[in-house]
Order: sequence, then C-alpha cells, then structure tokens
Amino acid sequence: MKRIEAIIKPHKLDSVKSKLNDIGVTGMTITEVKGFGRQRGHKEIYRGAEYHIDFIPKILISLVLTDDLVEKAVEAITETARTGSIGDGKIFVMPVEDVVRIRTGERGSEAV
Amino acid sequence: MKRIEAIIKPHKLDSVKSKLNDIGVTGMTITEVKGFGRQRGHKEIYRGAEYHIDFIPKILISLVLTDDLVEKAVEAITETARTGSIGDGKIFVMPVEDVVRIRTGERGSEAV
Amino acid sequence: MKRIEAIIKPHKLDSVKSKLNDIGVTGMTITEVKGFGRQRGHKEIYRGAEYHIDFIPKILISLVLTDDLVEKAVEAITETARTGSIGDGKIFVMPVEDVVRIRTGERGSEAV
Amino acid sequence: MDGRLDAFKNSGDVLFLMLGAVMVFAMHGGFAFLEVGTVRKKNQVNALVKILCDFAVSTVIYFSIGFPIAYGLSFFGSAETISSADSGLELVRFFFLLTFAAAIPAIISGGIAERARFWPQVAIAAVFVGLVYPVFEGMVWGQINFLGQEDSWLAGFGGAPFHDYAGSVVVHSMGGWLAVVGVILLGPRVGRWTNGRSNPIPVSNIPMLALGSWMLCVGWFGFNVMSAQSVDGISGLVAVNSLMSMAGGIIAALVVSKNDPGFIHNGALAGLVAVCAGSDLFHPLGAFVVGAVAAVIFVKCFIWEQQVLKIDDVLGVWPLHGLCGTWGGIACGIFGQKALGGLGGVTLLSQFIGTIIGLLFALTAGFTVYYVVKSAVGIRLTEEEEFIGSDLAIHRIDAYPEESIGG
Amino acid sequence: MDGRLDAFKNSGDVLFLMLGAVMVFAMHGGFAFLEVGTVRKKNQVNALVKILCDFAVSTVIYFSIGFPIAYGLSFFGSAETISSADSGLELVRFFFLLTFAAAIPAIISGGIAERARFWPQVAIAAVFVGLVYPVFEGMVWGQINFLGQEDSWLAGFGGAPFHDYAGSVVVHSMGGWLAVVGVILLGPRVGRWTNGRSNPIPVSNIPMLALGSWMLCVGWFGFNVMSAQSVDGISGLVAVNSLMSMAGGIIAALVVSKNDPGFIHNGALAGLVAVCAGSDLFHPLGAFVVGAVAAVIFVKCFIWEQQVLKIDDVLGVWPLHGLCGTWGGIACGIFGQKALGGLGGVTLLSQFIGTIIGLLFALTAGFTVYYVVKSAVGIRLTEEEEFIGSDLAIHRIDAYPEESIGG
Amino acid sequence: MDGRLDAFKNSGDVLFLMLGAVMVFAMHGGFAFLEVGTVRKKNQVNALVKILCDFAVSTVIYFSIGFPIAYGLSFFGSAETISSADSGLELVRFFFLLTFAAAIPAIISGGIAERARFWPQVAIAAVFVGLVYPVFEGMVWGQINFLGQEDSWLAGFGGAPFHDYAGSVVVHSMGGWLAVVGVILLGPRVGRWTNGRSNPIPVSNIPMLALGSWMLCVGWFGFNVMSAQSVDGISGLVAVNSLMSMAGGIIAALVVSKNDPGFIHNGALAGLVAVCAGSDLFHPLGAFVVGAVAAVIFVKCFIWEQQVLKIDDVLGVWPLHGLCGTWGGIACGIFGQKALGGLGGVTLLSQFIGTIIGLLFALTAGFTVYYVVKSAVGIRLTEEEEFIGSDLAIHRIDAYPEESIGG
Ligand SMILES: Nc1ncnc2c1ncn2[C@@H]1O[C@H](COP(=O)(O)OP(=O)(O)O)[C@@H](O)[C@H]1O
Ligand SMILES: Nc1ncnc2c1ncn2[C@@H]1O[C@H](COP(=O)(O)OP(=O)(O)O)[C@@H](O)[C@H]1O
Ligand SMILES: Nc1ncnc2c1ncn2[C@@H]1O[C@H](COP(=O)(O)OP(=O)(O)O)[C@@H](O)[C@H]1O
Repeated sequence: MKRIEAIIKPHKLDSVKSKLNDIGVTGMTITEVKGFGRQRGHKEIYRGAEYHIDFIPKILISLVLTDDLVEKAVEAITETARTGSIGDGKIFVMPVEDVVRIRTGERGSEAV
Repeated sequence: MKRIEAIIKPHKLDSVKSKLNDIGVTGMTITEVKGFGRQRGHKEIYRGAEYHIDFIPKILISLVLTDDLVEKAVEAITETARTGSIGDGKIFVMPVEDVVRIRTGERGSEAV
Repeated sequence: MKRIEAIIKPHKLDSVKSKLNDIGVTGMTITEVKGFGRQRGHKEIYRGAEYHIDFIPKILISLVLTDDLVEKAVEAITETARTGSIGDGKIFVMPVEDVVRIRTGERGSEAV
Repeated sequence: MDGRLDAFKNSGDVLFLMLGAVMVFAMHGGFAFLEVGTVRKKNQVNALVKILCDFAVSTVIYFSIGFPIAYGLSFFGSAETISSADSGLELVRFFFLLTFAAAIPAIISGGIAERARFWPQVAIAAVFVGLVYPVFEGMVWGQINFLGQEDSWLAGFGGAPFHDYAGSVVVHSMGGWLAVVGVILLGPRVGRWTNGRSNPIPVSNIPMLALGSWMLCVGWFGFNVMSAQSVDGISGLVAVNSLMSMAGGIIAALVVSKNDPGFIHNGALAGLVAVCAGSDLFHPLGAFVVGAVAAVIFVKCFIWEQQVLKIDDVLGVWPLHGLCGTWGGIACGIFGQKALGGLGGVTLLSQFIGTIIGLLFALTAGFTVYYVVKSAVGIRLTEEEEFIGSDLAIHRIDAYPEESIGG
Repeated sequence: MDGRLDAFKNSGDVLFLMLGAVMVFAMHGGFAFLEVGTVRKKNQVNALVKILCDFAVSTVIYFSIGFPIAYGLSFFGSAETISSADSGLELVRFFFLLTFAAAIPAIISGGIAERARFWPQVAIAAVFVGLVYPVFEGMVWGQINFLGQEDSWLAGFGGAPFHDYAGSVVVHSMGGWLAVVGVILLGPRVGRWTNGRSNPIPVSNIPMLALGSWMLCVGWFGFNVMSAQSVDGISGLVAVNSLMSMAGGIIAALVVSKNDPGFIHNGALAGLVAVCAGSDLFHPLGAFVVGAVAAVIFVKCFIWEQQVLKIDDVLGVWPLHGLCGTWGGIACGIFGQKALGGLGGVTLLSQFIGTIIGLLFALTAGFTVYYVVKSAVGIRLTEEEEFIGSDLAIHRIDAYPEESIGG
Repeated sequence: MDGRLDAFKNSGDVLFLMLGAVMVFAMHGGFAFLEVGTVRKKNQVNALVKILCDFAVSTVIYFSIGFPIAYGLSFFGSAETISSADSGLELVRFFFLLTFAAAIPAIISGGIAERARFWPQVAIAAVFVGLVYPVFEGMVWGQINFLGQEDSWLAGFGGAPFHDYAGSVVVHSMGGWLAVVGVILLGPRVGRWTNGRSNPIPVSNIPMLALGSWMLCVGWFGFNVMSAQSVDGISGLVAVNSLMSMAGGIIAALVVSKNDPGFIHNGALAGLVAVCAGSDLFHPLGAFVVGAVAAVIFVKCFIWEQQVLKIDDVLGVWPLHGLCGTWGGIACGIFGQKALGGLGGVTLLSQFIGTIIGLLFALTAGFTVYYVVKSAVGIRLTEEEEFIGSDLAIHRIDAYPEESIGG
C-alpha cells in the first residue's frame, strides 16, 4: 500500500475528486493548506501599509491506495489538476505499512 | 519509530486523547480535515437551490511513536473511536526515519 | 528523497521560512494544526464556567527534499525555531518514494 | 387655536409612540443577535428565524386577540373608522404595546435555544402573546380591574395600586418565569451534564452577543421613556434612571464577575430590566443601586442555576428577566419611597403582592401550556437533529454556507 | 400666539424630516450588510465600499441636479437665504428625499454584485440619481405634472392621480427594473452556469445578511411614516400597515419557502416594499394580504429567475424590489378601495398605468445608460479579477486581513 | 393657552434631548465595533468591554463631578426637586452631554488598544471625564467664562466668542490629543517596529469595522443636530451640512487613498469630526469642502504618523479626532464667514486661539495624568500578556470561544 499526497489548486478539487472516483478510488481525506514555491504570492495594501503574502491557499488530498492503483491515481491527478501555469502543485508517493478500518477492525488492503 | 495517522469522527477526539494518554502516549498533533468515503454527505437547501456536501468534517490525529507502542496505540484508537456506523475512519501506519526535538536537539526515540 | 515535517510555534514561521530559503529550499507547504505534549494548555473562564484547553496552535511545515538537503534543513529548522522553552516542537523525517510536478509531469528529484 | 394645538399634540403623540415602537422593535433584533452570539454556530440561523417569525406571529395574534383582551379595543372596522379621528393614535399604541408583548417569546427563545422544535414553539408563543400575557397586562395596565388601576382591589388592599411603569414584572418577570418552565420541561441540551459532571458549552461569538446587547440597550430607552405614551407625559427622570441603572448593572457585573464579558454585557441588561417598574419614581442614585443589585443577582443566580439547579437556560433568561424583573417590581416599592429620595405613591406591600401574583400566574400558565403541548406533540428535537444542529435540522442550511459548502 | 405655534410646528417638521432622513440613511447600512452576507467572502469589502461611496456621490449629484429637477428648488444661495426662513425645512426635505434617491444604486448594487467594475458603476449611479430617478420622481411627487398631481394627465384619464405614498413604484420598482437591465447586460458570474448546468453559489454569512435585513426593517418605518413630511400629516395607519405587511411577508415566506432563512429575512422586505404605495390607505388586514402576496411573488419569482430565466441577480433585487414594487403599485389600486376596507381615492386603472409607465421608463433608461457605458468603457471585471474577487482586485485587501495576512 | 404651549414645548425639548442622547449613546456601540474590527482577534473582547465599562464609569463620574463643574448644576436633591418643574429637562440635558463626555475615553480607547492595562485605563478615563474635559467644556459651553461665552475674554480679544457648535474641538480634538499622549507614553505594540523596520499589524475584520463606522455615522446626526438642545433651535442646515461634510470625507478618502476601505469608512468620520464646530454656519458646499479636506488630512497624516513619526496609534485616533477636530475648529473661522457663503458671526482669530488653547490644554492635562499613573502603577500589559492578547490576559476568554475551546 502507498500513500499519495497531492497538493493542488483549490478550484481543481471537484474535478480531481470525480476523476479519482472514476478510476476506483473510494476514499480520500483533504486538508486546507498553504503553499510556498515558485508561484508568486500577492501584495495587499491597507491604510497605506503594504503586506506581502507569500503563502497561497492549496488543497492537500491524501489517499491511501493499494499498489496497483497508485500509478493510475498519479496520472489521474496530474491530468485533471494541471492548468499549465506555475503553482499547479506536486504529488508525493510514500510507503504505508498498515491500514486499519476503525469500524470493523479490518487491516491491510481490505481496510483501504 | 512509526507514525500513526488516524482519521476519526470529531466528537470522539476527547475520549481517544484520554485513552492514548492512559497507554503512555505523551504527545500528538491534530488537524481538522474533511473526508470522503462510504459515508454519505448531506444536502443543504437555500433560496431554492440544492447543495450536495460530500466532504465530512473529521479529525486527523498524528502520532510518532516508538515501535513498541504502535500496536497498543492502534488498538486504543480503534476501540475508543469506534461507533460502529459508517465513517468511523481509518488508521494508517507509516515508517519514520528520524525524530528531532527542537528545544533540545535530541534525536531518535528520545525525542518522541 | 525525504519528507520533513516540522511542528513549530506559529510566530516562528517567518524566520524558519527565511532560513530554509537561504539554504536552498524552494518550496514548502504549511498547515495549521494543534498540538498536545509537555507544554501546558490554558484555562478560560466564561460566565462562571471553566474550560481547559489542552491543544495549542502550532504550524506544521512539510517539505520534500533531496537527500543531500535533509540534514541542513533539519539543522536550519532546529536553530531558528528554538526558543528554549517547552513546546518548541518536533521534526520528523520520513521516506518518500516518488515526487511528481503536476504542471510538467516531471518525476523524482527534478520535481521537488 | 386651542384646537390647532390639540391637533398638533395628537400628531405629536402619534409620532412619540411610533418612535417608541420602532425603538423597541429594534430591540428584537438585539434579542436575535444576543442569541446568535450565545448559541453554537450550528444553531445561529435558528436563533435568527425564531425571533423574526415569533415577532410576525405575535403581530397577528396580538392585533386580533391580545390587544382587545387587555384594552378592550379592536381594529376590525374600516380603515377610516380606526384611524381618522385621532390620526391613528390607538393604532400606534397597539404597535408600541405589541413590541412589549412580542418580547415574551423573544425572552423565552434564549432559554430554550438549541433544542426546541420549531412549530410547537411558534404555537406556544402565539398562546402566550394572544392570551396569557394580555390577561396579566390587562390587570396591571388595562381594562381588567385588579392590580394596577387606581380603584383596583390591590390599590385598596395594599395601600396603592401595583406600579409597573415600563414592565419589569408585566414583561420581563412574566417572560423569564414562563421561560424557566419551558426550559425545565424541555430538559438540558445533550451533553450538558454527563453522569452529574458539568460540561459547559462554550458560546460562539462574543462580538455578535455584544452587538445584541448594544441593540437592546439603545432600544431600551424607547421601552422606558415612551412608556409615558404621550409627549406631555414624558419624564427626563425616566431616561436618566434607565441610564443610571444600566451603569450600575455594568459596574457591578464588572466587579463581581471579575471582568467577564458575558456577564458585563448582560449586566447592562439586568440593570435595565430591574429599573423598568420604578424608572419614573426613583432618584438616579436609587436607580444606580437597583441596577447594581440586579447585576449581582444575575451573576450569582446564573451560576447557581447552572451549578446547583442544573437548569440548562442557555442565555440565562430566568435570572436575567425572571429574577431581575421580580427584583425590579419589589425594588419599586423600596427605592420609589420618598424616604429614599423617590417620588412616592407606592407601597412595598402592593409591589410585593403584585409581583408575586405575576410570578405565580406565569408559573401556572407556563406549566399548563408547555405541559399540554409537550404531551400532545412534543417540544423537543430528536437527539440526531440536535446533534447536527437546529440550523440543518429545521432550516436545511447552516449559518456560513460558503464555508460549509465551498465557494 | 398662533405665530409661536406656527414656529414650533415648523421646528417640529424639521425634526420630523430629520428623523426620517436618519432612519432611511441607516437603511443604507442595511443594504450594505444584506449584500455583505449574501456575496462570497472575497467580495464583502466591495459591497461595503460600493454602498457607502454611492451614497456620497448620490448626495452631491442629487443636491446639485436631481432635487432641482424633481422639485424646482435649489440651494445655491447663501446659507442665510437657504435656511433662515423655515429653519432649513427645505434642506431637511432634500436630505429625506436624497435617502430615497440614493436607494436606487443601493438596490442595484445587490444585483450586479461580485463582478461589476467600480468606477463605471459609480458613474451609472450618478446618472440614475441625478437624472433618471428625479424625472420620474418629479412626475409622481414633484413639479413635472404628469402622473401623481391632482390635476395631472393621469388624474383625468384614470379617474384619480397615481398614488404612491412612500415609493413602491418611484423607488423600489424603479430600482429593481433598472437593476435587472444591468444584471442582464453584465452577464452571470463566472461559473454560475456551466454548459447549461446550474451551480448555485453559496452565500457567505447568514447572520450578517440578517443584520442587514433588521437594519432595513427598522429604518423602513421612517421610510413610510415620515413620508407624511410633516408632523401634522402623520398617520398611525401607515405605521401599522407597514408592520402588518411586514408580518404578512415573513409568515408567507416562512410557509412557502419551508423555513428558509434567506427567503424569510427577504420576505419581511418584500412585504415592506409592496406596502409603501398604499400604506396610508389600506386596512391593516389588507396590508397583511398585500405583504403576504409580495413574499410569495418574491419566493416564486426568485426561483423562476434563477432556474428558468437564468439571470444571475445575486440578491434577487429584481423580484424583491422590481416585482414586489410593481405589485405594490397595483395593490394600492385594489386594497386601497373602500370596498376592501381602505380609505379610497384611488383607481385601479390609474395605479396600473402609473406603475407600468414606471416600469417602462426604468427599462428604457436603464438599457440606454448601461448600453452606452458598456460600449464605451465596459462594466465588468476581467475574469482574472473576478476570480481573485473584487476585494483584492479593486481594493487590494480582503475582508479579514489578519486571517489572510497572518497576525 | 400660552401656558399649555409652553408645557408642550418643554416636553418636546425633553424628547428632543432624549432622542439626541440615545443617538449619541448608540455611537458608543459604533466606537466599540470600529475597534473590534481594527484590532487583532485576540483583543476584540477587550475592545468591547472597555467601551462599555468606560461609558458606565463616565456616567457616574460626570453625574457627580463633571456636569456640576461645567454647568454648575447638580442632582443631589430629591427626585421631586430635580425633575418636576421642567419634566426633567436638565436631567436629559445631562444625559445628552454625558454621551459627549464619554466620547473622550471611547476615542482614546482606539489609540491605546491591544496593550493597555484595564484598571489604570478606567481610572484615567474617570479623571478625564470627571475633571479635565468638564473644565474645558465649561470654558466653551458652560459656566467658566473664558472662551465661548458672549462676554468672555476671547470674545473681546478675538472679535467673537469661540464657536464650537457640536464639539470638533471640545470633544474630538480634546479626545485625539489626549489620546496621542497616552499612545506615546504607552509605546508601540510589541513587534510593530523591529530594528527600525515597520511590520504593520493587519486588522481583523473589515465588516465589523464598517458596522462601527455606520453606527457612528447614523448617530452623528443626533450629535450635531441635537446640539441645538431645544426643538425651537433646530436647524436643518446643521443636518445637511453634516451630510455634505460626510459625503466630502467619503469621496476625498476614496480618491486620495485609491479605494482603501479603511480610509473610506474613516473618511466619513473625518468629515463628521471636522464639521461639528461650524455645522450651524457653513453653506452646504462649504461643509463639503471642510469634510473633503478633513479626509485628506486624515489619510496623509495617518500614513505620516505611521511611517515617519512611528506612533502606534491603532485606530488612527490622533489624525482622525485630534487633527480633524483641530481643522474643524479653524475651518469654522474660514467657511463660517459670510464671504464664503456662511452665516458669519465668527472670526478666524478667535477660532484659531480657542482651538490652540484646547490642544495645549489636552496635551498638558494628558501628559500630567498619564505620567502620574504610569509612574505610580504602570499602564501597560506585560509582554507575555500582550502576546497572548488582552482578551485572555484580562478577561480570561477570547472572542470566539466555541472555536478555541471546541463545541
Ligand atoms: N519541496 C516541497 N515540499 C513540499 N511542498 C512543496 C514543495 N515544493 C512545492 N510545494 C508545494 O507545491 C505548491 C506549488 O509549487 P510551485 O513551486 O509554486 O509550483 P509548481 O508546482 O508549478 O512547480 C506550493 O505552493 C507548495 O504547496
Ligand atoms: N483510501 C483512503 N485514503 C485516505 N483517507 C480515506 C480513505 N478512505 C477513507 N478515508 C477517510 O476515512 C473516512 C471514513 O471513511 P468511510 O469510507 O466514510 O467509512 P469507514 O471508515 O467506516 O469505512 C473518510 O471520511 C476519509 O476521511
Ligand atoms: N509523539 C508525538 N507525535 C506527534 N506530535 C507530537 C508528539 N509529541 C509532540 N508532538 C507535537 O509537538 C508539540 C510540542 O511538544 P511538547 O511536548 O509540548 O514540547 P517539546 O517539543 O518542547 O518537547 C506538540 O504540541 C505536538 O504538536
């Protein structure tokens, strides 16, 4: 099993979610995060003072998957989250050693 | 050392926390997340328009533990977070290579 | 490649970010989290009722890095986030198997 | 010439009552925001809708039943009949007094918040505003010769008629004691006490609550001063006594509660509740004391209600309106005396009896109505509904849709 | 003696109009918060700034152009000339009527929210308040003898002059129909409909929206009652009819919308929009019906506008002000009749004609102005600006800086 | 007959002053929300409590000491003595003038926000409202014959008495200059400047701040118009000048600040501060210019204060009340002249001298009081307290308990 974490632009969440559903991903967890990278932030001005905002709102999708789905999921996310402009985000793939479904106590790939 | 991530129902946080304390877990970090899975979301209606809300608020507990505590922690969480109805959440166990306590610079299992 | 997760005190974010930039880290993602550990929470009182607040706001910085930068980053964070008082936080280092840059589809260390 | 002056004075009175009515109407917005800020986020929409709808229903029921009961006047003739002679003075008097009557459900709303069913609560509001309140109102201010009239039974028995200038007893005590019955019959919110352990439920938004308190305080000057019901009858003393009692309430709450924002913003209201009855009689310093004592009563009794009595009265409407209103009725018999700098014309005995009768009337009527409705259709949300919140359960939307639904 | 009374009455009238002006001025704050709560967070600052700046620009333009057009009076003499004789009665009359005129851009603002450019919108507001509105206003209330004057064309043709006591047609219908033209020419917000699929955009903050509704409801009593424009002319009937129509609007919206907070808070406003025209003539029960019908119109037509017409009218100002205003103009010819308990003196024919002329006037003027400005400089933000929100795009700051920037 | 008219006029005056008092009382809510929106979330509760408690303490101290100093009247007789003759006219006059006096700590509060200790600040407020303000007030409006009386020293020396109709100098300049002393002695908030580098601290909530501004603007018409203190004295010119100056302030702030919501909402206030002194004398167009200039002063000087002087005046009360108030005092001597369309009766010399005396008086008194209290007990929170916020440090609760504590 693997864990995928994808950092995407917030307005892409809906299409990424649908696409992941289509390829058979049945669960995911999302977190509102802020990202810093090549993408420029913006400047705000209030009562004559300037504020530079470096951190840009992003959505972090995290998925745990059986190994066979990983490549498909990575492709699905890459395709649907891409706008082509800087700041589209990243996908990280990481190892997972065990999974438990709390409701049933099932473990391993059944629990995903 | 391992890292445990448990996605649970928000109102279970208090009891899970107490139980983890009881078995000797001294630190944890929690994040407000939203989950998508078998559990149905709900529908809202406002001025004649319907909105389907698929993502359900969950709490993500993340713990880093020495290997000996892992199994006990998994059991503790499974027991206390279970309500028996869909959406109770999942636990993921992942490898950790190193831990540092910022205050002291200690590393490895001392730092947990 | 490795993934670093550092839990720090919120007001340290700015200096940690600058320092990481200095040593060549070009991207990071941050999340608002709450921590529980040795650091005491506080008590609030409202209309005669007491509330104990155990969870303390923290910032989670997460970075994916090529292996050569890991040690430098850990040091950088340890140095700049340290105040010396309880609750300075922790750094976890974890393995990452693959990285994808969504915009270009690049993979592996190029994508970081 | 006298005729022209009379006509002008009549118009002036219409304006006077209209301004009073609008100021007290604005207080209902204050009730709404006080509740919005005090309940949890998942019940904010319900707080807003309850107050607004109760007001609308009260309007209809008090127009057709309540006002006629209390004052023997009704408005079912043609528009010409009901308005031409006096430029509609009786109509605006109705409007003004309606805003008092409608305070009954607005007070109750804060006690039963977060768990009451919608329509049973509306029906109960209608009965209170249409029947229960007007009967007592009529006894004190209206045509039911019993307590407040110059030649009433109590005037003879107690040495003076029951005096309640702006409604410490008629409105606030009544509302507060009706509410406490509802709150008890409803039972505490799920999770408020588990196995005898108290789990206080935090309020959502102090600035909103403070906004409600401000709206109430500002409008309250209309509540008290315009109770003169005519320009000629206006009394600067009423205004300044209201002010001083409010100040007393704030300062006492500040000190006693050790700077607790919830108690301080409600302390202002405690002072204003208590001053209503005797605001035309007290000396300003007397009013200050009355307000300060009210705030102490409120703070201490709210804590007692929560910690000892274990009554889950969300906004604390029983100590605030019930107890401080009762205190106000009695205080009028104390600080209204000439000996204490007041204008006199009241007796402690009459005030005591009138106040206690009000309280017993409220308990009896409240129990009857709540008991019947509870037995017949139930007054409480299911546990599941309460858990997801009355906003989603009743209104199918929550207070911050963009946040929950996503932009 | 008569002289002293006259002087006092004159001062009383200045006070009366001043109070009315202030109450309606406060309604503009209500417009602002109604919009703040209904738009997405990224457009809240813009809602606030738009309403405040439109009001300021309206003040200047109506002072110098609009009021002179409608009433043939101007204030360019010395301070002495314009104020001494009557303690400035004409000046406060201007102030009072300005608050009506400035409601035009405030109404429109809610329809075109979240995507309009700032300065073109201000310019359009200036033209509406300086020229378009005063011409129609003059025809009904002012010096342009055509619809509302005792000896006007319509009085002869329709059997009675066009009656619009407090502006259902002059203000609300006008504003609502001007707005719908702007909304259509502007086009829907990005993403509102994609490939014919509707993606309703959730509102941000129901308590804020409710606050706006409360501010509007409270001030509305100044809007209607002070339309008497003198103390002598005050009518308690107007106050109670406004109240009853509001209650009708709330209750009907509650029932028809199945307890939807957005519709209920706007239902109160629907009732108040519709009652303006005939608030001095209806029987209170007639007013109740007028308000209830208005709320049904609002609820049904807003849904129809969204689902069938696909007009992205963010606050629903066309059904609320346009349609309910139109209904109010006509209803005045129905429930104003003696046969239905009203005071009479109106004909359905005159009301119908006057109302329709208002509507056509608005459509024509609105189309001309919006079309010219759209062609000349454009009225819409770029897609990129709309995406980041008008707050950042226009004001370079968002509504909750501490949150976005970090403490 | 004359007697009846006199009695009615007396009642009318009581009503007039009461309405004014209530409107200005509501402005204090505006001060509270302006501050709530401008400070960081961790100081919102403190903003609310400070304003409310300062008002209550001001009531007591001004009742017992301040008002007697300024006007030589006190209210320690029986209720009968102090209220019967004139229906309590002097009592409501006290109420009205109290709402002005209490504006002093409300103004200061916004400057010293986020770091001042609670009780020392309350004590200082009491001294200002009980002693400092009444002495200057007495010199201009009261019994201390020096600046504003027809036969005062300045009337002789400067060619006319010092004219300050509604308090540009007496209230606003006084408050602003007192505040700047406190702000300087308090020092900047931790982190505002580090090693000479400016780290501006973002405001928390623009809609709240705008709500405060609206509450202030609406109430301000009571502040200015009711300064006539009798119905007979009412002047429509005052109302329209206030309006025009506010409009000037909004428009100038809009243009100069390039559409900054903070400056625009405060620009309206800048115009209203500056117009007070001469609102009864200006021509409306003169008032417009006075307001526009005030807004430019405010915008430019606030930026200067922050960037050059490095004074951490959180709400900008020194440029807003201090400088614009000073400008208002002087502007009265310019645009009040007949040559500029005004009503005349003022001299630039008297206005200049009176204004400068006010300013020096404020600086001297402010320095003395703050210095003594600072030396004796300290006026500032500890660094740790400031870091966790004054809400937790002083009130042991924060503004959104459900969020921080958990539902
Ligand atoms: N090394 C990294 N570790 C963790 N998150 C990163 C890293 N680099 C980028 N990110 C995240 O990815 C987002 C997009 O990165 P950015 O460099 O702006 O554009 P792109 O993905 O197009 O290269 C950032 O906002 C940040 O959240
Ligand atoms: N494959 C997954 N990857 C990440 N998170 C998941 C995954 N599947 C489920 N979750 C998380 O677990 C929560 C509960 O899952 P759900 O399928 O609704 O019920 P259950 O845990 O009872 O099977 C989801 O809301 C989501 O947050
Ligand atoms: N075992 C753990 N797993 C996950 N997070 C932890 C763990 N221990 C501590 N933390 C996080 O680190 C923060 C600081 O820890 P704490 O024990 O308070 O102080 P210190 O880091 O100085 O030892 C906590 O608030 C929590 O967020």
